[in-house]
Amino acid sequence: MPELDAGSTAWVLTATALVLFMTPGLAFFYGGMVRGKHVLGMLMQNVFCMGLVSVLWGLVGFSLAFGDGGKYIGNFDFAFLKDMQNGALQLPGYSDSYVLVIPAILFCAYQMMFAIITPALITGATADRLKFKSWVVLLGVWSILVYSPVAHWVFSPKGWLFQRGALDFAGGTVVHINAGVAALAIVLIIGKRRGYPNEPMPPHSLPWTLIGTGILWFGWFGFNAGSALGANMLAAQALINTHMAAAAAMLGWLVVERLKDGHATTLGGASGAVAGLVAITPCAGFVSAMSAIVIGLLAGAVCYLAIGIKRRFGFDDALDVVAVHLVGGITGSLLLGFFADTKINSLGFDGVLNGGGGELLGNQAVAVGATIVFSFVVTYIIAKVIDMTMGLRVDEAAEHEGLDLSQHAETAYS
Amino acid sequence: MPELDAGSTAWVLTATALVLFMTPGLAFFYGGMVRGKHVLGMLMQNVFCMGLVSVLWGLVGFSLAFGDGGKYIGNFDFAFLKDMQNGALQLPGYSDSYVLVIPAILFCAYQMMFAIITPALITGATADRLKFKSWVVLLGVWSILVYSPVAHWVFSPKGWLFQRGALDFAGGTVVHINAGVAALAIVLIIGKRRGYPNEPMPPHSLPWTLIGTGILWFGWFGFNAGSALGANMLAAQALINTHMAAAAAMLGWLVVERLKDGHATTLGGASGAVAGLVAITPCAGFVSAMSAIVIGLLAGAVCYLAIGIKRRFGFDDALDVVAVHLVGGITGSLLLGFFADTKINSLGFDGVLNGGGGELLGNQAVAVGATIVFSFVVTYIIAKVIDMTMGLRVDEAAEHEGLDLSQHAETAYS
Amino acid sequence: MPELDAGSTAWVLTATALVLFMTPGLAFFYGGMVRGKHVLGMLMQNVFCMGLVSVLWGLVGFSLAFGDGGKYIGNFDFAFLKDMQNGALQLPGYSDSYVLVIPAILFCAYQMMFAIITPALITGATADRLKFKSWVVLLGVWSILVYSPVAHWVFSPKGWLFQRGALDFAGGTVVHINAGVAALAIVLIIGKRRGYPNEPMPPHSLPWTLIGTGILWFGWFGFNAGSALGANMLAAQALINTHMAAAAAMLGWLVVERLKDGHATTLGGASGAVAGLVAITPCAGFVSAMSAIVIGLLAGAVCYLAIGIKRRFGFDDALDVVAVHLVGGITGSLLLGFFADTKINSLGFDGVLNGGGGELLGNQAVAVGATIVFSFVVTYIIAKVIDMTMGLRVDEAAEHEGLDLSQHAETAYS
Amino acid sequence: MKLITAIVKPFKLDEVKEALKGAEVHGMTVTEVQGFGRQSGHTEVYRGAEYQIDFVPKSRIEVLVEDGDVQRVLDAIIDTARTGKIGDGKVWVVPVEAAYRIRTGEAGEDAL
Amino acid sequence: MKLITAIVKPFKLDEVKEALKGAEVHGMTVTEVQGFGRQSGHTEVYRGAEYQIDFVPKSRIEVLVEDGDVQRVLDAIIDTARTGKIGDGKVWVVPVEAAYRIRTGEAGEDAL
Amino acid sequence: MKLITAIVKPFKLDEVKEALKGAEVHGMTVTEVQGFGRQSGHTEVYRGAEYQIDFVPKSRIEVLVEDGDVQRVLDAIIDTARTGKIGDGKVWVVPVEAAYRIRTGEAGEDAL
Ligand SMILES: Nc1ncnc2c1ncn2[C@@H]1O[C@H](COP(=O)(O)OP(=O)(O)O)[C@@H](O)[C@H]1O
Ligand SMILES: Nc1ncnc2c1ncn2[C@@H]1O[C@H](COP(=O)(O)OP(=O)(O)O)[C@@H](O)[C@H]1O
Ligand SMILES: Nc1ncnc2c1ncn2[C@@H]1O[C@H](COP(=O)(O)OP(=O)(O)O)[C@@H](O)[C@H]1O
Repeated sequence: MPELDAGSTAWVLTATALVLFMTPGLAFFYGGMVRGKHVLGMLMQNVFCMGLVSVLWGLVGFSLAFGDGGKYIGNFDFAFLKDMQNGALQLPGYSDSYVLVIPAILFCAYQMMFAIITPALITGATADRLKFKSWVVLLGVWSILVYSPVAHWVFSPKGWLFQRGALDFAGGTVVHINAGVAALAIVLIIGKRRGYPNEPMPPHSLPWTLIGTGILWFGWFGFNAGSALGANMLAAQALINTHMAAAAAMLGWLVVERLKDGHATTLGGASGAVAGLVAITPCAGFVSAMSAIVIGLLAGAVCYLAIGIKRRFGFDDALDVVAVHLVGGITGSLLLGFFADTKINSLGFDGVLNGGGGELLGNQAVAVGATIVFSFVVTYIIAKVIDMTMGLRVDEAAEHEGLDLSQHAETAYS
Repeated sequence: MPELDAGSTAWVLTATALVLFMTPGLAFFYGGMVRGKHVLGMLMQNVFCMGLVSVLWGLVGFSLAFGDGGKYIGNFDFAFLKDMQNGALQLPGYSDSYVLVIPAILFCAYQMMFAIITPALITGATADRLKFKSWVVLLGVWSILVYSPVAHWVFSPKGWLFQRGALDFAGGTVVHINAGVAALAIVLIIGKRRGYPNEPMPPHSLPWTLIGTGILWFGWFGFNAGSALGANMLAAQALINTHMAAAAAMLGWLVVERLKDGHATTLGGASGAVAGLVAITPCAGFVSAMSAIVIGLLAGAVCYLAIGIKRRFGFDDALDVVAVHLVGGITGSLLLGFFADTKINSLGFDGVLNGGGGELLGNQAVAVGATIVFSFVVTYIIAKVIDMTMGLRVDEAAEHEGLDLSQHAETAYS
Repeated sequence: MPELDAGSTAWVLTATALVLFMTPGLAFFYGGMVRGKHVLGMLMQNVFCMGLVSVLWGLVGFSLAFGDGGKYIGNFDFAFLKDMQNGALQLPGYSDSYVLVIPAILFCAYQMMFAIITPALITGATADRLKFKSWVVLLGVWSILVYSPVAHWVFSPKGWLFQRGALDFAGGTVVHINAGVAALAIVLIIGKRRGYPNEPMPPHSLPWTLIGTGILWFGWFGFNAGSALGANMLAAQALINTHMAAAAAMLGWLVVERLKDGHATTLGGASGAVAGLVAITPCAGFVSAMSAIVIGLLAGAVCYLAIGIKRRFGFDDALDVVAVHLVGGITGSLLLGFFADTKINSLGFDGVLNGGGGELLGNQAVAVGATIVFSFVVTYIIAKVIDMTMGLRVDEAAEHEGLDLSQHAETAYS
Repeated sequence: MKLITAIVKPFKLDEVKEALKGAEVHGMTVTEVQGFGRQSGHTEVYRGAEYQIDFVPKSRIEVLVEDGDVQRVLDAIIDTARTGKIGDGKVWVVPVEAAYRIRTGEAGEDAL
Repeated sequence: MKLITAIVKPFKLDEVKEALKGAEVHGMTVTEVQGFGRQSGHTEVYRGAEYQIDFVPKSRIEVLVEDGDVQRVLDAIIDTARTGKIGDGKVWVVPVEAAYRIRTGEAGEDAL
Repeated sequence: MKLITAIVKPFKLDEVKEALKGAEVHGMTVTEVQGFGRQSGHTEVYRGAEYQIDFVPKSRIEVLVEDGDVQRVLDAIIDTARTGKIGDGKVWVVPVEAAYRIRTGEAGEDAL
């Protein structure tokens, strides 16, 4: 039985706090972009994830994601966090080269933060029109029926995608593709914001968006480097890769934006950084720092261009969750098939550019495809049922008045 | 002589930074709730604690709290941080199962952050009318005459409440009950804000309050999990308990609020989370994660209802420090008497629900009572003397004009 | 060959994240002080450093700073981070008592954060008039021609100032004096803001400045305590020193301000804290906590008074980068010549007050002087060339309209 | 010359602006105001306390027009600003004795 | 019909609103404005530099009234807005040639 | 008595204020407004989408003056607010039937 490592425990404790902090960060990244009458609604939809998802995770979510229930879903062994108080507990599949040197309950807490922020990402797409009551229901159901299974497939050593050899260091599929696809499914049902696209809907406070970006970047070090689950060379590599990709993506986005629109905007700089962070998420612990720069540059440019998709197909993904998280997640997950390098991480595989041939790329494609199909279908059904029963969307008066007043009887500023 | 443990040192260094960050977080949690002409006054009252209390802590505060001066107060052995530069120093009482595996000066720095935020909590009650000059004096005196003794009683292994077997993992009595009672004593002297309760005094910027909440929740991991003073299973347990209680309390508050007022508000979500963090503070390292959820749910509901107290008794606790910190602190400290579990922490005791009988509950009640009485009486005297000499409260014109202009010759926004 | 230490790695991973977070913190510290039409321009100039400087650091900056190229500049051995993926890599000069117990690539990432924030500090001086395109060029060139060499001189054990025995724990010369002098050189070229000094230019949102201050203080623990490159007594000492100096400087500034202007302002409290953090930066790991308090008090008072310099000499250092960073950095670097104590850090030297005579003080003076001369001359040339070619400054219409609209086609609030 | 002042619902501002352009009005000045009237405000909740906000956000539009254009402009405003729901607002006309364009000093109709 | 415009101290706004309700005024429009007058502004300090702010925040109230109500409304405003301290503000009356309720198109007194 | 209303460029406000002081005007009331006119607004970019902002920030100045002072005040405003560039704004004059100082109840010229 392995000793707990204090240094690794210290780092994962820190990383857990960092990832928790990302959800308020995301709330402000989004909140600054909406109009002033909807900002509290947006903040609340995000912060509320910290409440509801956490409790559900403790009751069943974690157990369904990491319990020993076969390839497709966990089980109820750890429901109500049973046995988790035991410091010597070994989680199913975490043995040999995957053995945990941190307390199992810390791993559970760390993973909980991923479960919280994933659905929060969706709220950017449904901005300004999602009924709070319906979000509460959607959130709870989605967290159990969509998040836990996908997390099991990819993160748990018992999961089919993990065993198939698909790589996802910190959640390119589980978090970003998953949330991005779900966002798409929901906006197809909820429809466009009134006035979109004719009426301009400028961000009410870009400084909020910028501080949110700073918090996200900061927290992402916990998200990616923490996924090494130890304080070691791999964590250091993941950290610098995360940073380099964010930096390069900021440049990539700004350059393309400047060429196409004539200006490098602050929102563009912020959006590019986030796009890079998304794309590097699956790759962080498997590629070199120089590969991270290339991945970032590409992600910044690709995600900027992907914003055109919603116009082309005429859906209203208000804050571009599809362009940044779905497209960014796919970009990273597939590029990993090219850049993965076993010299960086011997538990990984070599990508096309490192002599590994197309096998990894194929597995990545399977993981991407499986996540897209599953998440889209299940999310669509859940959202449809809620829409038909309680209604996903606020009524016209409420939308004019704003979510802050209509949903929460508050005004943000006075 | 024990070796320093690098992992534990790493975690407590981090935790110290996290707790420091809570004070600006609190400043904004409060600052968003006041009107725009008072926001700088509020921020300053909080941030100033980081200045004055820190220096006093180095000069005498720490020594009075952790020096070997008997059961009721420390002594001057560590005044001016004498000997603290010695890496091998052992603090009085920190031996055997309590031996420190981190540098004594780091423990001193960590505890300093608690000494800073505790009086800062008071400022929420006296919002919009406290004279800055008087706050400076009150703060300095209170920190030495009230905070250090209570910290000695409860935190120091030499203190009478510690030795009596009262449990307080991270400051339910020392921090929250202490500050909450002090706030009550001071508002009884300073009186109501002009216009209260007739004139509505809506928060001028709830987004500030929300970002403050995010920072507080993030920092609280350092506050509670850091109190394990090591990177180990206990820290992990404290971290997940802290999070689960905050999450459950958010739900608890929102549900009751929704039922009573018809709306689940963002301020309610934020307030509930803070109430849960307060209540779990004494319990974090002594209870199971499921107990933490129950404690949180109860705290959220109880603190929401406790807001009615000020209306019932007609005092003006502007931002509900009594309802959240005093009531929340009492709730957590007493519930610990039921939920404490030696399987979680062998240095603790079993509560009523774990076969420990009523003994712990009794000791908890004694700790709560002693803190309330001592803090109320001494604070009342200090505040009264200041009020009679220099005046606690700004004059009418200054109150109309706002603290920002009248106290600091500044305006927050222009 | 030394083992990597997990605890130290955990702490430096954390410290790296903390220092990264300082740049957004700085952006808001500055952003709150400018007028509303320039705030995005300010935020962007800062956040953009996280993009451009990072990539350049990976390509050549790090190698020029820490490569084995002799006393004055590194070389290209680590260009494109060559060899840095090797966990066992030893960096030139980091042997014996300086041996690294953390991965070299983590050291590289940690140092990158210093390279990012240093030029960002400059933007406070050029507020409201710097052309973004020109900043992009200036930033890139400056980072390579000015930052890397000075970092080599002082931080690398191969550098001439390091070898001469000048002490700089975390960047008093490399970061603060360097940026402060560069700011001065640039403002001499770019000239005054239109309307300065006749027209009042009040901060548009001091709360932004306050939250920036909170983030800076928090992050500075990573900046200074992280520079111990380990989780040990030295880090703990550096942490408490950092905090004590900030606290004392806040008091120092406020007292002098109160006496001279009649009010203790929130901006004064924030500015004082930052001044103390600047001054303690070179000293953090070499002095006692009580010395840190004295250094802080002096720095707070001195920097406040130094604000008069710009009026006396009639240049427009918009946000007082000279007074806070140049003067504060000099103050700290020279005071270290008095307060340095080998009982705190045996790798340092004793200052005048600890029986070391004037030798250290002399070396500190040399380091200060060399940094000032080199940074001023090279920065002046770079800025002049840019000004003559593309122009450093926006035209009159753009300045009236604001940087947000003219440079980025955005408005901060709507 | 006359000054027409209209109080309208904010989300109607853009439509009214377009309508005025249509009515060959070359300029207007708009102020964000708080209106009180038959249309009731709203209730906010703050930690268990409910309070009533009587004022409703409105847009105040000022248009200087030649005497001959008054009716056309009034109609344009009234037609586009109307939703038929309470709170649509008011329009009133005040006599103007003189008007100038600052840039040129032109007076009267030429000032518009 | 007349338009009464009053500049008052912001903290008096609520009282004035209640007084107008009392005087059977069914509506008003309020604007946040900056006033300059005998009442001096204030001084702010910014890093050792003092600067003078001449303007004082005021509330600007507009009320359309029938001719017969002018005096009553003026009295109501003046009585409640007065503190006797410098800076209490001004009230003035301007003639209105026409007024309409947008919702219904009603004109004149019916528009109020 | 007359009410002079001027719409000027915000950065000209301080100059105009000083000029009015010079013209022995003892008070004025200023409102931040959005102007629409010949001066075109600006274009903003938001994630690849361009949108046009028609309105331009302006300052609206109101000055109550005795009949005899009207011309002097108009000149002072027009001269100082003029930059010669499009968008300098308008000034207009409206008749005032009565004016009072709230503090004292003084009417007419004494109210100023
Ligand atoms: N007597 C008045 N004087 C000035 N403004 C008024 C007056 N009455 C109403 N208003 C303005 O018109 C707006 C709409 O009036 P209201 O009575 O709510 O609805 P309606 O115009 O449909 O009768 C009010 O919010 C206020 O701004
Ligand atoms: N001539 C004027 N024209 C327009 N508004 C004025 C004029 N004089 C004063 N005011 C407004 O009235 C407010 C109060 O005037 P002030 O001279 O300060 O006090 P008082 O009304 O007691 O004489 C000013 O802040 C300004 O808003
Ligand atoms: N007919 C009008 N009624 C009211 N305000 C107007 C009118 N025309 C212009 N304005 C105001 O004057 C400002 C300047 O007018 P504009 O046509 O842009 O330039 P200029 O005054 O140089 O002709 C506008 O922004 C608007 O605020």
